[in-house]
Parts: sequence; C-alpha cells; structure tokens
Amino acid sequence: MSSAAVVIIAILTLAAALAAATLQKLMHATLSFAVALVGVAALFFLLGAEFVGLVLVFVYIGAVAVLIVFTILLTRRDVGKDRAANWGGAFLAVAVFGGLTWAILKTQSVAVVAPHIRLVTVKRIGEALMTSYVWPLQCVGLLLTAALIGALVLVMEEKP
Amino acid sequence: MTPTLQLFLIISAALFSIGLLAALSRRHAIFILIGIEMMLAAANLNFIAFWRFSPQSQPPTGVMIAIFSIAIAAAEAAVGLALVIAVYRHYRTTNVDHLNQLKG
Amino acid sequence: MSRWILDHLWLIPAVPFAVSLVILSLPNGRHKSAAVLAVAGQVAALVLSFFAFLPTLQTPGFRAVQNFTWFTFGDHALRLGWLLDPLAAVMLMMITLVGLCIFVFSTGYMAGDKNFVRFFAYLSFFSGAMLGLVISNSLLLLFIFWELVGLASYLLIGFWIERPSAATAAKKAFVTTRIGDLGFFLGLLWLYGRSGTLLFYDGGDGCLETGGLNMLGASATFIALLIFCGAMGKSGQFPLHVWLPDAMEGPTPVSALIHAATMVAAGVFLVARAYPIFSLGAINGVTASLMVVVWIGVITALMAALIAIAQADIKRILAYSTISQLGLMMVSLGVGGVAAGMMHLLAHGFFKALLFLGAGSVIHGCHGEQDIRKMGGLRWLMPITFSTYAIGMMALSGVPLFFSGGWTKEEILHVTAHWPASRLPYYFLLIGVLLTALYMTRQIIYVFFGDRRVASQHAHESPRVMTMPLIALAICAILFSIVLTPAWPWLHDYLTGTAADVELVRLIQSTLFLSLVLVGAGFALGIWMYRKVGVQDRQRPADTDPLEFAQPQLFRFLENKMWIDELYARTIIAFSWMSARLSDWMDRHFWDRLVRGFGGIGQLLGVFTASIDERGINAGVDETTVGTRGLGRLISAAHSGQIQTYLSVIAIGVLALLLFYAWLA
Amino acid sequence: MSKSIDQIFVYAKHWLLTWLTAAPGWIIQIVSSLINIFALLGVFLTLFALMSVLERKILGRIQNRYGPNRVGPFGLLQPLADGIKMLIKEDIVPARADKLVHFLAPILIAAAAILALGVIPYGRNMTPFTIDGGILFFFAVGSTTELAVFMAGWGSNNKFSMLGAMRAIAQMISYELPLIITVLPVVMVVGSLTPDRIVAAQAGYTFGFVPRWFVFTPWGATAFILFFVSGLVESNRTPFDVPEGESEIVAGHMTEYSGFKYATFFMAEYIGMFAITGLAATLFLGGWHSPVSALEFIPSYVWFFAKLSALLFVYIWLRGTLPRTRIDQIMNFAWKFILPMSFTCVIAAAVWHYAGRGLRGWLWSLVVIAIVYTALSMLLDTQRKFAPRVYRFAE
Repeated sequence: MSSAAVVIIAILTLAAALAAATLQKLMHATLSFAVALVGVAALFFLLGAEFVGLVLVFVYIGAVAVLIVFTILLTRRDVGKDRAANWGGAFLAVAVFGGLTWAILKTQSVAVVAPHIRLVTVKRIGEALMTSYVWPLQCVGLLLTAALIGALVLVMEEKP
Repeated sequence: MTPTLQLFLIISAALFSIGLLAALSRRHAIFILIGIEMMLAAANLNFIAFWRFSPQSQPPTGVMIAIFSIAIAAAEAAVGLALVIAVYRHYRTTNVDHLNQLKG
Repeated sequence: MSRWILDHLWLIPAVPFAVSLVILSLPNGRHKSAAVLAVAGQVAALVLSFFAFLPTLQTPGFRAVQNFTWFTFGDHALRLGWLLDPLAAVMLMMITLVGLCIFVFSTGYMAGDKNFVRFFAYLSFFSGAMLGLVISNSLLLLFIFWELVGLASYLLIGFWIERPSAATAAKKAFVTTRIGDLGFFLGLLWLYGRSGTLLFYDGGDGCLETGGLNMLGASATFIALLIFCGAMGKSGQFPLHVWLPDAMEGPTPVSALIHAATMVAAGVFLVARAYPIFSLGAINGVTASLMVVVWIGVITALMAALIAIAQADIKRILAYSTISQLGLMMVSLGVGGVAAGMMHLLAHGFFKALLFLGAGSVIHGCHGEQDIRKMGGLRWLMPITFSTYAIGMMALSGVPLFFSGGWTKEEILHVTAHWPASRLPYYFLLIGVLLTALYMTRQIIYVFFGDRRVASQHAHESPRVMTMPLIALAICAILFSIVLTPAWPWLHDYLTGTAADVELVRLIQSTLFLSLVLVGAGFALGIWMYRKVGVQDRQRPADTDPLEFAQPQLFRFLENKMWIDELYARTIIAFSWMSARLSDWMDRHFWDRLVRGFGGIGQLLGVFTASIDERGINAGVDETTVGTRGLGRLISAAHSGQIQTYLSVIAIGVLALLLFYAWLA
Repeated sequence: MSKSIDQIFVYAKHWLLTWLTAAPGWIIQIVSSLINIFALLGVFLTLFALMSVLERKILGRIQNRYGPNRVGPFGLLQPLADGIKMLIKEDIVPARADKLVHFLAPILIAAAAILALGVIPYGRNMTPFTIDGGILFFFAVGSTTELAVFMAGWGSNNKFSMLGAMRAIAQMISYELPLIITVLPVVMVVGSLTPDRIVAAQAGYTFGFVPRWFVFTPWGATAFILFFVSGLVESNRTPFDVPEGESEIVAGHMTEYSGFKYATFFMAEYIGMFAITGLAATLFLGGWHSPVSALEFIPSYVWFFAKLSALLFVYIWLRGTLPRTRIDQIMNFAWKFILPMSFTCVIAAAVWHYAGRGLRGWLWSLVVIAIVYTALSMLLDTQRKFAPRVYRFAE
C-alpha cells in the first residue's frame, strides 16, 4: 500500500463523486456515482478488505445503480434541468468538510501507520458470520425481506 | 512512504461532504438518495480504515460492520427508490421542492 | 433413548401442546384429522413417558433434575426446572395411559358434536399442562401449569357453552379453585421470601432439601397450610369441594380425565411433592399442618360418601365418590403414608376413569339420560359396559385381593391405624369404606339390575371405539393390583426408593379381614336396602328411593348436599351481596348528597369567580392565545415540509457538535 | 517431459520476467500483469475469431448448407474479412443520442467481459489473477454488464434500444440469482471462493476411474444443468435471445450501433460466453483435470480448452435447433422452476455432506432432488403450456 496509489485512487473517486453531485443530467450523475463507488471499492482493496470491496461492487453496481437507472427510466418525464445550484447547501457541505478535516488533523492518535495484519480471508469472514454474527445476519436477512416486500407494496399498481 | 490513517479519514470526510452537497443542493429526489448512499460509503470507508489501522481483532469487526452496513444500504436504496416511484405516480414530480405538503 | 429423554423432558408436555395448537388451527369440519392428531400426540407422549419411566426402574430412588434460569433480576435469578423421579414417572405413565384411553373413547363419544375439533384441542392442551405439572421441578413452574390445568378445566366444563348450567358450573369451578389458588400463591411467595428458591431439588439447595428447609423455621407450618389451600381447591376438599359435582356439566370424557383421574389428583400430588415442607419438624410423624390435612381429609371423605348415597345423577354419584376418595388420599398423606396415598391415587386414576367412561357409555346408550332412577336392566343390553363397570365398582369399593383399589385402601387403613395422634380417623375411614360399598351397590342396582325403566327402553351397547378403552382400563384396574400387594409391594418400594422383595406372609393382615368384612357388609346392606328398587312396594311408590321412604328428612338433607351450597349462598355470598347493596345505598343517598352539597358550594364560588374571570383573566388569556398563535406560526415556518431544510439543520447540528468538541479541546 | 510441456507457459513468463530482476518491485508487478493480460487477450480474441466462423459453419451444417467457405482455406480467414469490413464501416451516432453514454457502453461491456476471464484457472498454475474471492469477483464484474446494457439502451435514445435493454436487464437479473445460487453448493462443499481451490478439490478418481468432478454427484449434475441454462440466458443466446430478437425489436440495445462499436458488442457477447462456460468447466467439470488418469500426460490447458470447446459446441448446437422463447416464458421459468431447483441444490449438497460424501450421501441427495423436482413439476401447471397467450398490457 503506497501513498501514491491511495492518492491517485482517492482523486479519481472524489472527482467522480463530485461529478455525481453536480452533473446536470441525472443519468450521467448516476454513472459517475457508480465510478465513485468502484473507487471506494479500490480503496477497500488497498486496505486489505477485498471481500468488502467485491461486495460493494456487486451490490452497488449490480443492484443499486441498476435500480437507480430504472427509477430514472420510470420517472423520465420529470428529468429536466435542475435549477441553479443551492449555495447554502454548498456552503454547509464545505463547512462540514472543513470542520471534519480540522478535527482529523488535530487528533494526533490517528496519524498512525497500518500495522502488519494477517490477511482477512473469505473463510474467516464466513466463520465470523456464522458464529458471533449469526444473529445480526438473521436480522439483516429479515430486514432485506421486509425491504423487498415494502418496496413491492410501494410500487404496486393500485387496483382500479 | 506508507499512508497514515489520517489520509483515509480525510478522503472519507471529503466523500461524506460531497454526499452532503448532493443531498443538500440538488432538487431531484434521486440525487438526494445518491448523496445519502455516498455518505454511507464514506462511513464504510471509515469503518474499514479504522479496522485496518488498529490492532488485529478476531472476528474482523470493522469488516463485519461494513458488510452489514452495505446490506442495510441496499435495503435503504430499494425502499427509497420505490418511494420515489410511488411519489412520482402520485404527484407527477420528483422535485422535492414541490413535495412540501407536510409543512406546518 | 432413555438418556436422551432425560435431557429433553420438556418434550413430553410440549408434544400435546403443539398438537393442541395445530388442532386449533384446523378448520371446524376436520373431525378425522383432529382426532388422529390428538390420539397421535397422546401416543407420542405415552412413548416418551415410557422412555422416561425406564431409567427410574433401574436405580431405586432415582432422581434427575434439569434446571435452567428463566430470567434474572439484580443478583437473583429465577430458576425453573424439570424433574424426573419415581413420583413423576408413575404420574406420567398414569396420565398418558388413562389419557390415551379417554382420547380414544372421546372420538366415539363426541362423534356427533359440532365442536369436535375444539374439544380435542382443549383436551390436548389439558394433557400437555397436566404432564408439565407433574415433571415441574419448581413450585412456580408447577403453579403455572396448575393454572393452565385450571384454565383447561374451565374451558372443558363450559364446553357446551350454549347451556347456561354449563357456563355457570365452569364459572363456579374457576372461582372456587381460584380461592384455593390464592392461598397457594401466597404460600409460594412466602416460601420464596424465606428460602430464596422455588426449585424443589437443586443439589442440596432446593426448597425441599435440607438447604432450603433449614431456612423456613416456624413459618413452615403456615406455608404448608397455604399450599394445602391450593390442594384443597383443586382436589375438592371440604369446604371447597362444591365445584366438583357441578363440573359434571362437562362432557363425560372430560369428567373422566380431568375431574376423576388426573387434575383433581393434582392436589394430592402437590401435597405429596411438597411433603418435606409439611413434615418439617415433625414429632413422632405429626405436625400441625399434617393434622389439618388429616382432619380435612376425614371430613371430606365421610361427608362426600354420605351425600353420594342420596344422589340420582349417575355422574354426580361418581363425583362425590371422587371427592370421598380424594379425602381418603389426603388422610393417608396426613398420617405419613405418602406412598400409600400415591398408590391409591394411581389406582383410583385407573378405576375412576373406567367408571366415568362406563357412565359415559351408559349415558350414550340411554340417549343422554343421566338420572339413574330412569334406567335399570341394562345388564343384558350393554354387557361389556356392565362387566367393566362392575370391575370398576368392585375396585372402588375396595374388594380385596383381585382389585387394585382393595390393596391400596387396605394400605391406607393400615397406616391410618398406626397414626400416633389419634385413632378417630381410622374409625371414620372404616365407616367411609362401608358407605362406599353401599352407594356403589345402590348405583349398580339402579342402573343395571331390575326392570327397564323410561330411559333404558331403547338402550344399546356403545360402539367398539368406546368399549375398547373400557376393556383396556378394566384390565389395567385388575392387573395394576399385581404391583400393589403387600406380598410384593413393588410400587410402594419403588416410590419410597427401596428394593422390593417377595414375602407372602404379609398378605395376611388384620386390615385385610376387616375390610373384607366391611365391604361385604356394605354390599349386603346395599342389596338388602335396594332389592326392590323400581318395584311397587306396599307402602312405597315406585319412583321413591328406599332410603327416602324410610328416612325422608335425612335423605332430603343428603340429597341437597348437606345444604352446603345453600349455606354458602346464605352466608358468604349473601354477605357480599349485602355489602354490595349497602355500598350502593351509601353511594346513592349519602355520598351523593355530600357531593352535591359540595357541588352547591362550588357553584356559588363559580358565580363569584366567573365575574372575575370575564373581566380580569379572560383578557389576559386572550392575549396569551394570540401570542402563542403567533409563536406557533413562527415555529411552523421552520417546519417547511422541505426535506432539504431538515437535512441542512442536521448538517448544522453536525457542525455545532464539531464546534462543541473543538471548544472542549 | 510432460511436466515441462504442461508448465511451458508458466516457464515462459518466468523467463520473460528474469530480464527485469533489477527493476523495482512495482514495475515487475505491472509487467507481470501486462503479460497475463496480453496472453489472455491474444488467446481469447483468437478464440473469438475462430468461434465466429466455426459457429457459422456448424449452423450451416445443421441447416444443411455449407456456411462460409470462400475466404482462405475452409473459409477460416472469414473473421479477418469481417473485421476489416467492420473497421471501415461508418460509425453512426444518432443526433439525439446521449453521446457520452452511447460511447461508453460498448467499452464497459467489453471490459467487464474480459475482466471476468481473469480469475479462471486455465491450467495448472495458470490463473491470471489469483484472488481470495475469485468467484465473487467474477460475479461482481459480471453484474456490471447489466449497467452497460442499460447505458447502451438509454444512450441510443431509441425505443427499440430501450425495450431491448429492459428485456435484457429483466432476464439477466432474474437469472443472475440462480446463477449465483447454483454456485453456492460447490462453494459450500469446497469451503472456498477461490477457483484454484475448487479445481484442486475435484482432483482424483473414485474407484480409480470416475473423476471426482462435481458434475458426477446428483446435486452437482443438477446445479450444472441449471448453471448452464442460466449462463445461456446471461449471455443472451438462443433460445433466450429475446433482448435482441431481430424479428421484433431490430437488434435490441445494439440497434443504434454500427461499425466497430457493434463489433465490440459482438465480441463482448462471445467473451462473456467463454467466461461463463469457463466457469462452468471450472466449477463442475473439474477445471483442467483430465477425465481419465491414463491421459494425465496431456497438458492441463488442453483439457481445459477441450471442455470449453465442448460446452461452446453445445451452445451452437442449441442455437441451431431451438426456437426463441417468449419473455414471459423465460421469466416464469426462472422464478418458478430454476430458482426453487437451485435452492434445492444447496440443500442437496448439504445433505450430501452430512451423509458422509459417500454413496449414502449420493443416494440421499438424489432423493432430495427427485422429490423437489417431482413436486415442482406437479405444481407447475403443465396443462396450459400451449394455451394462447393472454395479452394483458398491449390491448
């Protein structure tokens, strides 16, 4: 893990994210969003969390992005030009960024270098999921089922 | 030269702020959703970074939390987009400026 | 398998419970599946019970407990548990075996009922609760199942809900037993307060073991008496026996299962289970609490036997006989014969279920008629019912040697005779034995001998599905005596945890001859008294009871159950009624006036304040209202309905939090 | 001798890298990756060219005609001619199209297909990209295809494109689920998501002659068939080629593409096909293992490509013989039959494992699958199979 790689990927990621937040066309913004998430996944790879990175790509590109473009398709009539940027929001965002950066830079304990750790294999994650995290896993399964049913109910055509 | 935790935290803070920007300054409901997803991704990045830069734990807590958070984010996206479609059906718009019937 | 069942004792009650739930969810018309499910559940419980029974045979005094924590509060943990010892094991076997017979019988008896499915759901529910009761290793768990059993009993007594009498009887049973349960619950709380545990056995720390008992001290007597209150209610002991005869409003299989064989025996079981508390600090085997148990038992046994002589309803006679037998068991427990009492309980479970099912068969054959004066001559019409009923009757009367009831009764007489405190209970029990033989003879003559009367004109034998359980139970009632004889007191020693041996000499006991004579005398007296039942005598009309003819006063007294219900109605119920009336009157005339008087004062004050109000305060309030409304408008502007405004506020909150931490740092 | 032939490509790569021993580590890493990438591209682009001509020839044989036989010997140079034709064609972009998206779509789809090839072990020690969660990587990358197809449909601003894209995404999402779930039993049994481990777990022979491939277990056979069918749908091949049904919606999401972009789509489709069949061979057919122990001297990559070719031949064969299904039939088939059956495979694999992985497990898992199969076929109403379709939305 070298700083150069991190910085390059971070710049790409943040540029894509910025594009997602500011591009006029919704479809372009969505695609930029997908690119930004690929960048985040790459950062995960660099941090040694390969599995999470793959899951992120799998879930966000394979599912969430497709869902978003479908929604854009279904609400197409409304996809007009957004009105001019909201400066209040931009100011707030910058202020939050400044505040967070200031806090991070001021905290000395986070200026550490990564220790050498054992590779976290899929097997270890699987074992953790099936032992100490089995209840959260079940809960998430339940949540996803509930979300599935809820989403279906929400978009179901009302019977005439 | 190896990067420190600070670098990742700043990247994450930047991503979070960009997400906030999208959620605050755009009027289209889908943009707000994208912004929220970006903020969640930033949070995940924080989890992973803190996990990576702290002494090793068994089970890998940060990774586990990130996985669960991704699952929850997926559920949130599904329901959120379904809501957008339902709202669009009803009001023929997804501009949140016009969706203000719940005002005081 | 046996090892496995010890860890999974909870399965035994769980199976009928689960079956009950499944049956409840069936649609109303699925008679066949309901019956099959219920019987299958009972068979499963029987098999499991049998496997649980096996290990208790191998070691004398076997005891397996399995405790678990229900919940913790503070430092205390409320622990429950399951227990398997000989006492529980034989109860399991008896309940499941008798229960199975009764389930099978019910499929025939209830065949035409429109609520067939519901009936089997309740019955399975009861079975589960009762099985849970006997294997509880905690007084609290026992109490929970105790109440569930009570609920099942309530539901089943009032099963024919459209009959007002059934609904009333169910209510009466529920309320009366609840009075006893209140005492039980108080005793439970007291016990927990003193000993800090409700587990029976907990490796030396349970409330029945030295660890717990030592902490009770003098309060043990009161705790025991309070627990006995519960037993009195459930087991129909005087003065709380009044609900049991009325409970005969339920379907006959219910009477057989709940109000003869199992649930009413729960009281006796409870006393036997909690016996160490009763006998704590006993001098020569006598304590104050046991004394109370003995005398309540004696009174109950004698009183119920007397009342039974003058009853006309076939099931009520049996009900009083049950009360009487339960009294007998209580006496046995009280005088120290726990094993004898339990043996009688088990034997009684078999033959009383047999008698009730036989009565059910008779009622079924007579198209719902329950009055024995309208029956007669059924001997040839219902041969299987008659022969099995006769076996049950002889077992109940205590005919020695061949019938289980005889041996157990003799055993009870034996221990009672050696009670150091008094010889009186012994003599009273002897009278009770005589009376039992007498009323059973009367009943059997009325029902099966003589000429056919109104109801038995078109009587018929019951279908196979009903007679088979009768035969099975009759065989049980006879064969059970094998393990009861003093020559080879297997069951006695099994319960007390010693090894049995064979010694024929012990067969010859003084009580054997005594009871032989007494039972014979009872039979003879009965045959002599009722030889001309239903026949037009010189002075006596055909539908009059011989005893009624001879002693109308006494008969009236007994027929009306010694006026106990009326006594309650005149005293306790009248008292509460009177106090209610008094309160009502007070409310209407006294308190009402008082309140109205205050109201008048208030009115006067009101007129006075109104003037102040209108002139002074209103103006101020109006101003406040206007101000509030303005403020509200101001605040509601912040509630813009714009989601992004809310988001911005959240972001500002984040910033504020950051600034706050910055200020802290 | 046979070992060195088997490892010849590995040795070649090492030899190439020895020239760089002095360079810093990251350069070696990059060069090594580049070698892998070029090898992959070279092999599979050749295979694509071969496949395109062979498919036409085989289809021709099936339809009782010759197929291309004019360019080069046996018409083998036909792909070259086609390539030149495609390259020199005009690249038409519709005026109202979303130009950026329209341009990016074919690139993304091809990139995804090629990336997916990276994790498949082509021979002993011949996995281009070794990663712990290789299978997951395969599907993560594969799921990008859906987005690319959508981009193509949206970017073209054409109703046929959009309809084709919608159809494609609908069936791809529906079949991605069974595709992943049928992989699960293998992953469960092996206990790893790494393709190398999965291949290694299929080494050896039962009774000395039956290879320990997963396709020879009941659950494996079922999962293989389901995987194969789902893969067929994923690659939009006949009989599941409704997204580009020529008689209905011109060419689906590729309608507005011409020239080299169209060729890219075409190539992506074929490479996706190679990837899916390669994964099927890896998961169920023992990867590069030889089917007979006597033939182990033949290099491992030969076996792999033999299996790949066999599966590809089945693809072509199916295309030549089966008619196109309707979209509603495809969807019903996915949700009502394939998905329950793939879940059954998971259960059957678990049964197989807990019954001892022997003959007993074999029989028990067969029983499980047979029961569910029978129940499903009884449940799904087979009587109405040929009834006229009710048009609910197009009236």
